[in-house]
Amino acid sequence: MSDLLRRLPLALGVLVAALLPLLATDFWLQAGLFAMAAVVGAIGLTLLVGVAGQLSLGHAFFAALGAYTYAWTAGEIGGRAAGLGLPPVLALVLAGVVAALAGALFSPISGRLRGIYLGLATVGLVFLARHLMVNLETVTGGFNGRTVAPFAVPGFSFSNSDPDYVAVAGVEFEGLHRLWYLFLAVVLLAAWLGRNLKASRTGRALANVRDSEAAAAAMGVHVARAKVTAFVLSSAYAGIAGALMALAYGRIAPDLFGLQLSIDFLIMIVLGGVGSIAGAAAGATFVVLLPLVLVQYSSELPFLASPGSGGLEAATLARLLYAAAIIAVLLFLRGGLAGAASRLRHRRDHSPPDTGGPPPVPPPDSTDPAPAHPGVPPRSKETTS
Amino acid sequence: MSYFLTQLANGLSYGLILGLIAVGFVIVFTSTGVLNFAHGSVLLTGAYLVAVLQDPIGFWAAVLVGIAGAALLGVLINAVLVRNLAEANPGTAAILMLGVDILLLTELTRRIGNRVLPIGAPWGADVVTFGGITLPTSRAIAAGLAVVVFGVLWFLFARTGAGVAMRAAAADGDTASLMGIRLTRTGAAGWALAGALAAIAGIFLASFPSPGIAPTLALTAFAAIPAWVLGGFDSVVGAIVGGLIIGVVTALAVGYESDLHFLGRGLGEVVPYAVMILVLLVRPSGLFGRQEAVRV
Amino acid sequence: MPDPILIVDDLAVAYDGAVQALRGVSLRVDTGSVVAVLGSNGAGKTTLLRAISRSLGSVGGAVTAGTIRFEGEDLARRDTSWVVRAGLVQAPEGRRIFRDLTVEENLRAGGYTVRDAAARKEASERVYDLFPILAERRSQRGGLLSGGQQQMLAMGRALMTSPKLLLLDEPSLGLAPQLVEQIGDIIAQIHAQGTSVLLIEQNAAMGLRVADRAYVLEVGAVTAEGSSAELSATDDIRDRYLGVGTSEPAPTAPGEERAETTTGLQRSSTARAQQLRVEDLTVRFGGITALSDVSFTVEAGTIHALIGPNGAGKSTCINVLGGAYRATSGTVHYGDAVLSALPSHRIADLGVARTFQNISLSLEASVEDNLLVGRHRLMRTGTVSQALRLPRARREERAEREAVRRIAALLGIEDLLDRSVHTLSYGDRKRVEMGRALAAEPTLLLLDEPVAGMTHGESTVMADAIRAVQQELGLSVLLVEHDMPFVMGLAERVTVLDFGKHIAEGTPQDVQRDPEVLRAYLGTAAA
Amino acid sequence: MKHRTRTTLALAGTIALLAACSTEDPDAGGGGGSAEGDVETGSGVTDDTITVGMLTDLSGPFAAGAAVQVTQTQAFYDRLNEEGGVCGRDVEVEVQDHGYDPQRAVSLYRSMAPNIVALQQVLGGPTSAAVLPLAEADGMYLGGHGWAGVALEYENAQIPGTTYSIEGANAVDYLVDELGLAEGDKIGVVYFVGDYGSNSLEGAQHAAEERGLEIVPQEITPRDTDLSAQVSALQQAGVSGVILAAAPAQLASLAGVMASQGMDVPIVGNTPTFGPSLLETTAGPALLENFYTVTSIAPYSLDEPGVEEARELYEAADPDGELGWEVPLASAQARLLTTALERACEEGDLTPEGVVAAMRQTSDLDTEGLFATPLDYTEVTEPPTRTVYVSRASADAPGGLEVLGTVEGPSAQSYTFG
Repeated sequence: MSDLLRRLPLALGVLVAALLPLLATDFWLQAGLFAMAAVVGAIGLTLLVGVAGQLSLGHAFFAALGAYTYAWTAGEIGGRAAGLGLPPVLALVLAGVVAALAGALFSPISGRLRGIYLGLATVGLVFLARHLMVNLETVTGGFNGRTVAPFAVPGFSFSNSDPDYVAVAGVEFEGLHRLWYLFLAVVLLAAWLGRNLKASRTGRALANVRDSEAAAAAMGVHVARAKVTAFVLSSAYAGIAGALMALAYGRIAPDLFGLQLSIDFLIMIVLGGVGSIAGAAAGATFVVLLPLVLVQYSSELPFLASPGSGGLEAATLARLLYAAAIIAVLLFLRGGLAGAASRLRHRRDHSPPDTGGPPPVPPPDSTDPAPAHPGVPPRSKETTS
Repeated sequence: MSYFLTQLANGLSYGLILGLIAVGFVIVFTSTGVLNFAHGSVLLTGAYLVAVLQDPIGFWAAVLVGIAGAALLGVLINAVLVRNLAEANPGTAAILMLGVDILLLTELTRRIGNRVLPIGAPWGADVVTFGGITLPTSRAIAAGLAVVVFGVLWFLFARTGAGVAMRAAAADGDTASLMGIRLTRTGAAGWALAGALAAIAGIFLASFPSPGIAPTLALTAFAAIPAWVLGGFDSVVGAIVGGLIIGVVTALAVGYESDLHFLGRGLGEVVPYAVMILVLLVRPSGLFGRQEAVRV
Repeated sequence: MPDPILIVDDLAVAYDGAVQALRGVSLRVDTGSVVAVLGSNGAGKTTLLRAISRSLGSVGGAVTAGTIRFEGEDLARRDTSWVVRAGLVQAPEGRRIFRDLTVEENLRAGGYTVRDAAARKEASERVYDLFPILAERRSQRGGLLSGGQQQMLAMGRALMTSPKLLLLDEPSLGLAPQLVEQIGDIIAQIHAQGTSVLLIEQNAAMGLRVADRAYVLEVGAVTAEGSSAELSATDDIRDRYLGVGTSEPAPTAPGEERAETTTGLQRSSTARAQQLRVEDLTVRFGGITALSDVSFTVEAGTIHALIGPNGAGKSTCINVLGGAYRATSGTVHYGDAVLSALPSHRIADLGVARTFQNISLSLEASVEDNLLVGRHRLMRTGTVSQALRLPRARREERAEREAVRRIAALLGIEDLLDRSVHTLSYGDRKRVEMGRALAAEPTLLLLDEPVAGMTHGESTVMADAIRAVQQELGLSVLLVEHDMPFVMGLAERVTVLDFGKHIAEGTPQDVQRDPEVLRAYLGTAAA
Repeated sequence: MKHRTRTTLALAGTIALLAACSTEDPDAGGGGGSAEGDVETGSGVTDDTITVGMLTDLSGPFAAGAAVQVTQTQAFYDRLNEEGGVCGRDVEVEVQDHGYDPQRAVSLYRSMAPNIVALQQVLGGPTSAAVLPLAEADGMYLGGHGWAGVALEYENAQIPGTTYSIEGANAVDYLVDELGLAEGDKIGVVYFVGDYGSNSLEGAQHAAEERGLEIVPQEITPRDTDLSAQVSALQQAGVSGVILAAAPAQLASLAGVMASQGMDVPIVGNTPTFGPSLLETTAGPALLENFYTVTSIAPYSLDEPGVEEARELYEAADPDGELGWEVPLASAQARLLTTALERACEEGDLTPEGVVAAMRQTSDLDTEGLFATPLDYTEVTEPPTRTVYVSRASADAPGGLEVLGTVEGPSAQSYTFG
């Protein structure tokens, strides 16, 4: 019974996501595509940050790699920015594989640095990515970017053609609708795989590495390899997310994969509640949709100045509200959106979890005291093994 | 040869300014554990204050207000926001600072508009020439002042009680507080110092050869991140050396770009990060970073 | 009767709002006296000091009842800085000197609250008088000092405020005997200069020698108090520190209940316990020699204890065996393998599992997940098949969960499997950690203080479990423990370390009578 | 048991969905015709209003200039509506802010597309690059996306004047023909990474080949506001002129550093390089000395009826506003779109496709001086003109630029696209 209850929100969510295209306008469909692409990337990042305790600001690099891998391998042979003409399904898989390989190449650093230090080191990747995107013109199309071949399986295209008319329950299914279901399937798969991984031997080993490297090593976990595994997995997710972004845009250019994208991924998972897959999804949706919603509706507020008149405009207000929302979540919601949701559930369900335990006993005296100032990082930035 | 020296001088003076910014990152990080993504907008705030006040109250008074304003802004961010985080860890603190950065930058962008606000420095567009090298006066002054500032920092940290207390708190906050050192104060001092250094850097970054203040000035702080990281995250000396390395490497990459064409166009932007990654491959803790074994 | 400078009345402290660390602790320090608080790891000594110096908040603790008065002033609403300014200062456990700061700067940081430059100068001169070696090394970085010098620096740093009451947390920890003597003399000197001292010690010998009066703290409560002379004469203390003359020789008589405590565990591998040989092991950290030329052998399938006063090097030894620390010289053989040359995870693969002194569990994860980490080395499915939940992976997962359930049942934590560790009491956490080590199906089990902080009843259950597992699975156990009755009832052989040196070895009975051992624990007078 | 139930449910759902599917278009072949009048209408047109869109940057880096354009556009249509509007309808502008974020631009485009008949403007390189393919698929007129040559791939894209590459080629021609550079000389090109800068560089490189000069390229980013290193490199290379494809902050630095290093050579900039506030900076004197600009759109101060009208509108709408090329540009954009709307109305097809078709039928559009020559939009792969205005910095002219004349040099004529 409680099992069923726990699954209810998920089932409802999936149901809503599946039915939404029947009602939503193109705007919401398009925004939804971006949100779902972001969800995939955020799940990957939360596996790295939340489960393994490693930070990455290099996700834009892996997303770019995935996007261009898809565009290049699925692209038509010949033309200005040539392609390999592979089937799009294969290209989508390759997007993940190539990003994972690149993640593995970074292992000398990702296996040795921990936490926020790794995060800063990976900033470099974003700039490296940009340099490559701009200079490898035959593959990337340079500054102007390149078009992205629409996704298709034999006999069915996820664009407006082939078959050029599909309807479900009387609603015409255009490219956006078709992509929506493709994206939804990928998101569900990504979430399912992510959840399995989190609850598996690998996931437990990663969590142990995060909490105590020494203890993990003593249990037979190869600490450096575990970190590399987490980094590679999360790179693969980012690669797939990049390919989805490419499909959602239809055309990609270097500007789409800047540092801002990496930062946005990080905002998503922190707002959602680090380590939680549902939180990553919620955070991604929040970050992608909130600015759009604010821009759409803030202009309806009465006290605002019209654009160009120098007063506080709707657009500026929307941006300020977005920043304020981020700050408010961090100040008031412990554990982010997921943490708040689970507290809400607990409060409704039953009393605090630790009543009825055995008589408490004092903790050891010699435990390493927690950092005295909030947020003081661990003193060591490298791992020992 | 004089061409090389000119580029070198350019790089060194720019590197010293980067050092000022990078030291701010280090101090905030060691005193409160925050990766300060809002450092750029604090820098811009300081410089903006100077630009708008230099006309009514004069340049030097404006400089004082700008530095004090940036320092105060840092202290406020720490006291009002950072210390009230629901969950204090480096990740949430960093994201908090991103939120703060968006807030500040949106407002400053709105105020500045598409104008370029001159900073009104008395040295204007003068240049100094020595030994065949031409350097903008502002850069020469910046370099000299940076050296003086670093000297003052050294004196502060090595010779004054407050400075030693800050270092103690950075090294081991818990023990430092047992000595009666108030971590709230060392934290505030760290943010104030970082803000002041950022404002100084901002003033020079907005001086000739730059035309003045534009919102993109805030992005310059990001250029100091590789300097900070390759210096070793928690080392003030490392940040300064990192700044110099990044400054010189960037200037040389730009200056000799035509000879380095096989590496692709736009080297100036990627080279600092490439250098940073190379350094980390050899020394994951950075050049001056502390390598400490984890105790069980 | 002189005025009390510090009165602790009926103090209770809890961590994270749930875990109770101190209960009804009362003690007083008279002006001009030296008072010792004795107790083993996990007794709540450091918690007591943190409560007094108002620094519990930073580790998530809070005073839930009782008062602390310093010179009549209730400290309830004061912060650490105020307390220091009022003349109550602490030299923390493990010295905690600022390693990157010079000796002079360390002292300067200590004297931060002293505004008057002349007073500061005077204080530093007094410190240099007291510790001439510090004057010699004043411009050297703290991290480069030897252990004893670091302890002096920590004390000197605390003295910079010219405190009225000095709190010393385990000043003898990890120091050589001459140095302990010297530290004792210095405490006497400090006392003679008019400073009251509250000394927290695990080294009862040292504590009782220096103090006028002592309290014994056990599992968060004061269990004995009196003048030093009285306490060192009581059997109670001998009991507690050596397990000598206990009424019950072993918690459970071997043999009797064995049938009932069948573990139901089966080994999935056929690996057998092997002989562990430690040869000439030396470990140095910076200036400190933690172990010097230690040799001993643990025969296959036996329970071997490593005992010794705090700072003797026991945990260091366990850490070297487990691969967390590197030996400076010497070798460790486990069967044919050379442990001292392997990284931790390879050692674990050989069937060596361990527990940690400071519990190292994943707090957010469930008990079951923590136990399953122990099975890590036994599980074979790869990342991909786990992600896809292939039948193979699910089968394995089910089997492993079953195995973990059996281990949990053995340790009496079966009901807690779904709870996340941070909601557990300390004793349960200890059991979970033991369970995690057992889950790895080790052939050699390294236990670092498995019952520290447990009540007598709890440690009895733990001893039963260890013995049952050891018998059933034929594994070797090397354990480090302070609880002497526990050790004496369980171990077949005991190696005694003191100040990093091997001082005795033999059966529990032999060791208990060894005068060297008595001296190490209780001081010369007791031997 | 539970598992089986779930599977059954899922199967049932799938079957239900499949049953509801259809690949037959019920209104295949039908069009969205309008019953009243002779004018066919589609999205964004009702009986009394025509809605056009502006997708611009009101909160990002180009907010200030974008706001000027929004103000001017509003003023333009307000007056147009007073005078009777287009096709008997009032023109309304729907303004959305993408904040220079391509993702937002694409989503907002989706929200606007059903409500507008044409997009007068999508501001910004990355944002317009993201929106252009979508607008093309919808057959939606799209203007004001800057002057990058990539727009020539799209039938629906309207370029206000010529491309950055033609501007770059004309700049070289002007340097050679009027400013005394000769064969064998070197020209520095300092350009932003991105389509704007690289497009300008391509034009300059073509012209340099034609005229026998050598290009010394220096790539920069918007973050670079200190161009000392670049100037030293150019000086070392011995350039006799510099072409700049960047923003005002870079222009000020470039001119200032060049002056301080004693480099007395002309600087020619593309349209977005100049802003009047630069003359108040330390680089002011150097700019007055050496700065020229080649622009598709007429500078603010030009005395031609189209520009005068724009000025007059703007000064009424925002008396304290910043003066710059944004003002005539916004007027020109609105005017071009109005022309297309009017023609579409005449043709009886006021659908988005009809507006694009109307634009593509425009072959000889006189803009009363807003552009240097009449515009011809009939060739998709050709810019509507290859002539640009040349101006130089001036302390007296409003907007800081005084027009010297127009240029269409030989290499601008010989430049080929594709």
